[in-house]
Amino acid sequence: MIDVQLQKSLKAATGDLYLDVEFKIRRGELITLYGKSGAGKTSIFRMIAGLLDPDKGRIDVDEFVWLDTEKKINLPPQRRKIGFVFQEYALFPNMTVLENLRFARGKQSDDLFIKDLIDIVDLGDLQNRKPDTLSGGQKQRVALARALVQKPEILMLDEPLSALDYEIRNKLQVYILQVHKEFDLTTILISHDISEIIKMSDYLIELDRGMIIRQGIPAEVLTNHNISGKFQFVGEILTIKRQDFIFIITVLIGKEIIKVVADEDEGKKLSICDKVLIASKAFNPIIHKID
Amino acid sequence: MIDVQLQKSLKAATGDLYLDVEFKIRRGELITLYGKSGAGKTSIFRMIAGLLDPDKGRIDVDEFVWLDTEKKINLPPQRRKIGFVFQEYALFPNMTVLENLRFARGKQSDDLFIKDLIDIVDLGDLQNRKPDTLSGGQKQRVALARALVQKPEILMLDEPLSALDYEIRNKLQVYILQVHKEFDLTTILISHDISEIIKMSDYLIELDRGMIIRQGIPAEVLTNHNISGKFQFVGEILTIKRQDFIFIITVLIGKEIIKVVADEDEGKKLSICDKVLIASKAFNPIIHKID
Amino acid sequence: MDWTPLILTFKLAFITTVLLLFISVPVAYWLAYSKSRLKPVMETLVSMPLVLPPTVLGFYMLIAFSPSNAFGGFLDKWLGLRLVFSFEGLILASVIYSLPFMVHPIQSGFSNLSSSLKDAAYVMGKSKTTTLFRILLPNIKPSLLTGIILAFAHTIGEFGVVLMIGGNISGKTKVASIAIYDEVESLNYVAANTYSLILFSITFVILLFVYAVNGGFIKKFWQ
Amino acid sequence: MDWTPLILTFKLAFITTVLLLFISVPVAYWLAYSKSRLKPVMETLVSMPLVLPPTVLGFYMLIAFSPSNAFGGFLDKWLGLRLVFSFEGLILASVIYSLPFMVHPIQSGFSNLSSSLKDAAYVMGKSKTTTLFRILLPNIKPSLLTGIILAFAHTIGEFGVVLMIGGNISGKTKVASIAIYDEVESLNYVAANTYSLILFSITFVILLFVYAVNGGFIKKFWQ
Amino acid sequence: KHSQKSRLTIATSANMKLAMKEIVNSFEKEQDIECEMIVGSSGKLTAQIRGHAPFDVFVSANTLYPEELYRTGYSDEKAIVYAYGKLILLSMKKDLFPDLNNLNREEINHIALGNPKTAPYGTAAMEVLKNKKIFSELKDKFVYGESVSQVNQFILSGVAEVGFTAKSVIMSPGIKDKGHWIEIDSSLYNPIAQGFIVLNNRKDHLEEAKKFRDFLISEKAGKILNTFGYSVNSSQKVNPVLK
Ligand SMILES: Nc1ncnc2c1ncn2[C@@H]1O[C@H](COP(=O)(O)OP(=O)(O)OP(=O)(O)O)[C@@H](O)[C@H]1O
Ligand SMILES: Nc1ncnc2c1ncn2[C@@H]1O[C@H](COP(=O)(O)OP(=O)(O)OP(=O)(O)O)[C@@H](O)[C@H]1O
Ligand SMILES: [Mg+2]
Ligand SMILES: [Mg+2]
Repeated sequence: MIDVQLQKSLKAATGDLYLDVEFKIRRGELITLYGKSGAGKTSIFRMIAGLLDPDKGRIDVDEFVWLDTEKKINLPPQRRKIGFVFQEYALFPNMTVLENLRFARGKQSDDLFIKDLIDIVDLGDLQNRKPDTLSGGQKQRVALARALVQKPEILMLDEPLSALDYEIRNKLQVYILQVHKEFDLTTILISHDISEIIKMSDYLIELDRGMIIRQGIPAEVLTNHNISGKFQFVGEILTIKRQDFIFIITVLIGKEIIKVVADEDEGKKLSICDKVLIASKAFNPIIHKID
Repeated sequence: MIDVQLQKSLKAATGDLYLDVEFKIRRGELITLYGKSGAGKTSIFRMIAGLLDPDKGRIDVDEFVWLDTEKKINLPPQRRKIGFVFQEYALFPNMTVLENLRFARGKQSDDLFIKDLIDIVDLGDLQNRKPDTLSGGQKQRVALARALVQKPEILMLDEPLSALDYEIRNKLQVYILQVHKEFDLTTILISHDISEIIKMSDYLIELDRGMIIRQGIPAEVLTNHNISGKFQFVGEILTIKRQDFIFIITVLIGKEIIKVVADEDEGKKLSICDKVLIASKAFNPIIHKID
Repeated sequence: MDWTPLILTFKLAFITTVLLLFISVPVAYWLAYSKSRLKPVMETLVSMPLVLPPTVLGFYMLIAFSPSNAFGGFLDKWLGLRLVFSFEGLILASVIYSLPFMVHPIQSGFSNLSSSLKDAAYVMGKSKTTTLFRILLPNIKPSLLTGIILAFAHTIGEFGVVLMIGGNISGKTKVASIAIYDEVESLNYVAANTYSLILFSITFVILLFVYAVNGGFIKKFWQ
Repeated sequence: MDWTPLILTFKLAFITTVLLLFISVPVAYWLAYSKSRLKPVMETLVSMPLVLPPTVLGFYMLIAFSPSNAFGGFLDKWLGLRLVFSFEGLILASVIYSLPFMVHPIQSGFSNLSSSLKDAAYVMGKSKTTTLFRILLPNIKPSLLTGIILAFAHTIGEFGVVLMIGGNISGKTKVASIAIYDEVESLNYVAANTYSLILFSITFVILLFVYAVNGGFIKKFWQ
Repeated sequence: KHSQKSRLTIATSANMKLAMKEIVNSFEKEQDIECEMIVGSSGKLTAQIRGHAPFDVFVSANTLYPEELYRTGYSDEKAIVYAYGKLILLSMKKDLFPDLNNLNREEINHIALGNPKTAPYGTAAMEVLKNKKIFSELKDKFVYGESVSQVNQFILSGVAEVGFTAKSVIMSPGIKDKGHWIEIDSSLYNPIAQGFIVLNNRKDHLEEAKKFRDFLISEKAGKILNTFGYSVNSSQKVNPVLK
């Protein structure tokens, strides 16, 4: 059980942000912090890792006290067993990819594990390259591998996959989940990607301006309505074409695009980029596996 | 009309990447480069901007030759009228947000335009802050505003919105489109986000290992099948629960989650994270606008 | 107490430092960004004035600047510039001698700087000069400061070269370091101590002020 | 041709530079990362040895190190260390005098470095020392190099302090800079030129080699 | 303000500084000629004169430099000797009375003398040691100063227990009435002749320069030199005009 209570006024020239959060994480859980840019997600991460001192607060991890401002306890980052993927990667420019990983590992993990990791993040060809010569996505993958190589007790991932394309992103999501379970990690994720959050996390905390505004099971928090067998989707209007007395409307739902017909009255109310709910009255879906 | 032909062998310790592309962009178009991490997207951007010299190639912009390796013509970056959002932001640490924007503007744009831009990217409170004290998403918004303030002829955006949450991302997508049209810009975008690509771009170029593998209208290239009135979606299985002789399967489609019932034979073939196609036999959708 | 040597010293240190800034920035820029094969040679040459004992360096300069020699004669005849036993000569000598203290830190500052800043400014259509002054230099402030402090302090203490080129002419080339040397030489330890103490104190205050402003200490207490 | 002064010079420069590295890295580390109010004062103090003319500084050191004084007496009595007229004394004097040339560039290197690298290493459980040696220092190589070159070259050319503390004892404290000075003083210009030329050439080769290796030139031609 | 041209510029070797100040003062009073003194080591001043320094006369601490300058054409007249230095053995230690015969005592760790190559008093000290045949015995105790004044600093700071220096030193305010000294028998070393030369770098002061030369070898100047520890005639009777 990780118990976090943090308060910090973030210094700013104007418009101070007062961060005040309190939450619990069970061992082995994967929770996600979600919220607008500048809401305070990275700052919370830095405080949990011991890189930023809160004004007030405490962090208990199982029976250990990592931080207690009242008792003036404050473990240095070195003694909090944490793996961290930084939003800005923070790769060591003087070391190759392989050396970055080797440096990160404690005594416990062996070269074989590093080799495996390099294969999984698809960096086999690049292991002797310096970070400066990598593309954005390649850097991000190295940063992720470097955090995993430590087999930490708590894994903190600050947007670990934002620079990646759909395919590798999917692959790494699965892999993170796998590692998370296999090594019984407690994982905290920061992500903006809704499908990523729903797929990966057990619990979601939504922040706004330094406060927790919602929390719960991701699907419930994010979709706002119960999961049902009803076939209804929220989508976005891409184009509207008039044809005689009807409108042909293309709607983007996820990565699918469908055409819907609307009558004149309906059609006139709609415009491009509107969000719409599309539902079927009666539906009996068929399901096909795609290979 | 922008006519690009580039060849460059990217230096790497092992596994050299030979970049060889050729494409045309019409004035006023918004095209997207899409492809796996490390495919060469950023490198193409850098060559178009004049920050990286190709081994061979030419770039013609309307009647002007920007680059012609045979005739040894190579305009410096300063003389290619380009606005550029860097994947790593490249904000000037010595200047505040406002100063970053002021420095970027040429003689043409005025303070009013800068004020507008700051409001639109939601940075009003932060305009007197130095980039070091901004969150990842805030930095990205500054980088975007800084590229727009120049009102360049060609706007190049290297994952300009990857660090942003859904809401601000949507807002800025609309705004980029608006600026793109209003100032009659030619815009080249790098993005991994499929809905972003479909919503924003006129044309899509997909790269793999330095080669163009597909190109065309985004919706067609990405969805692989024609747009239809049929209600069918590709989704991902989140959970599978057995209930007597049937399986109740939750599927994630976009950010929606639905429950589908599958019989025993079907259900046994499926597992978590599988991609599935879900379709209705007969469908007559209703459309509601959401406010 | 004769104040002229002290005034002369700070005048010399100040002018030398300013001139060195103008010279070192382009030199350091070239050294940091050039890909020429000559680069290591140039880097080495910049350090070489340090290697010779100051008096000896001064001696060679004296020979070069002397109006009876080609170079010195040319200056004398065509520009009316006498570099030996004149304040101008002191400045030139100090500039040459302190060059490495300014060039090297600035160069390493440029090298440590991320190249994407330069790229970003170029893409905005900013010239190399604008980029240098508005982007590069402001972002290597610690290195610039190091260069300035080392060059300034070193010019104040510098003495062998100055004595040789300047000839110890009071009010013109007799700077504080030479005055102190003189007093020590003639066993006037009290006077030497006084001079040293004053020189030390003034420089201490100047440098302390610079560092305090740079560290934001002044700002903090002001508010 | 007497080679001992030259050998002595390079021995002195080498030992001084190595010692300075050990001293300057912690000092620069503290100066770069401390938030103490004393920081500007310490920064200023490090620069102060530069301000006094070398001979005068040497004279003050001579008095401090003299066995008839408290400090020198203590060293003599308890450690059996005689700092005047000994090679050890030369080393100590050179270390003090060249300290700012090493400390300042390294400090500005640390200041320019992104703090996220330090954070990343700490989170991995690496100690401050490991982080310093494996992450910080390798990433400020240009600054380290600047410090090493300036200190090395300066110790070679340094002469006023050395002359005062060392007492010009041949084979023991008579370094090349003093030998050259001697020859110039006794109007033996030919011998002075020879010494200068040799000193200059050897140093030139050493520095050129360092810069070439650093610039990757050697590597490029080797392959 | 006086322009540089209106003054007679006298380049003076550092060890002559105090004596020359007195002499120049009384010369100025007598002749109503304004003078300026430039002080430095003789070697440096010589190098500077060769670099066309604006000096009119050169008061050296030895004869080598003036001769050299005459030979190379920086003067129209030969150098002259205006005084002879006297060598002393000086100590600043309270209970150490310097003596040539027991320099090998244990409490004497260092003996300071001028560098025989560059400092005339160093040459003289070397001759004394060789004549007394104690040089090789004391070899390890010697430390060399660049000039007489550095030797003084070694002695004064106490790092060298004794040292050979010029008699003129004990007239200076820093040392006067301190320490113990003995004068060395002048038969043990060649006279330390101090040379003087009129320079021709700038012709506009030739008249005044010659007046100064005459004053320097006058009886009045001689008296001043005597009080500062110099003698004006050598025991060995050397012709005052050099070859
Ligand atoms: N400075 C460099 N030196 C050498 N190779 C480089 C350099 N920058 C990038 N590369 C290599 O060139 C290839 C293409 O990189 P590029 O940055 O263009 O990829 P990208 O398509 O933008 O990828 P991403 O989506 O991850 O940003 C990669 O294999 C990368 O390792
Ligand atoms: N070093 C700093 N000094 C002062 N203020 C800071 C600093 N770092 C961040 N802030 C401010 O604190 C607030 C929260 O920043 P934080 O980085 O935690 O946001 P975030 O939720 O991670 O945002 P994003 O999704 O954009 O990365 C922001 O308003 C930011 O400007
Ligand atoms: Mg963040
Ligand atoms: Mg990229």
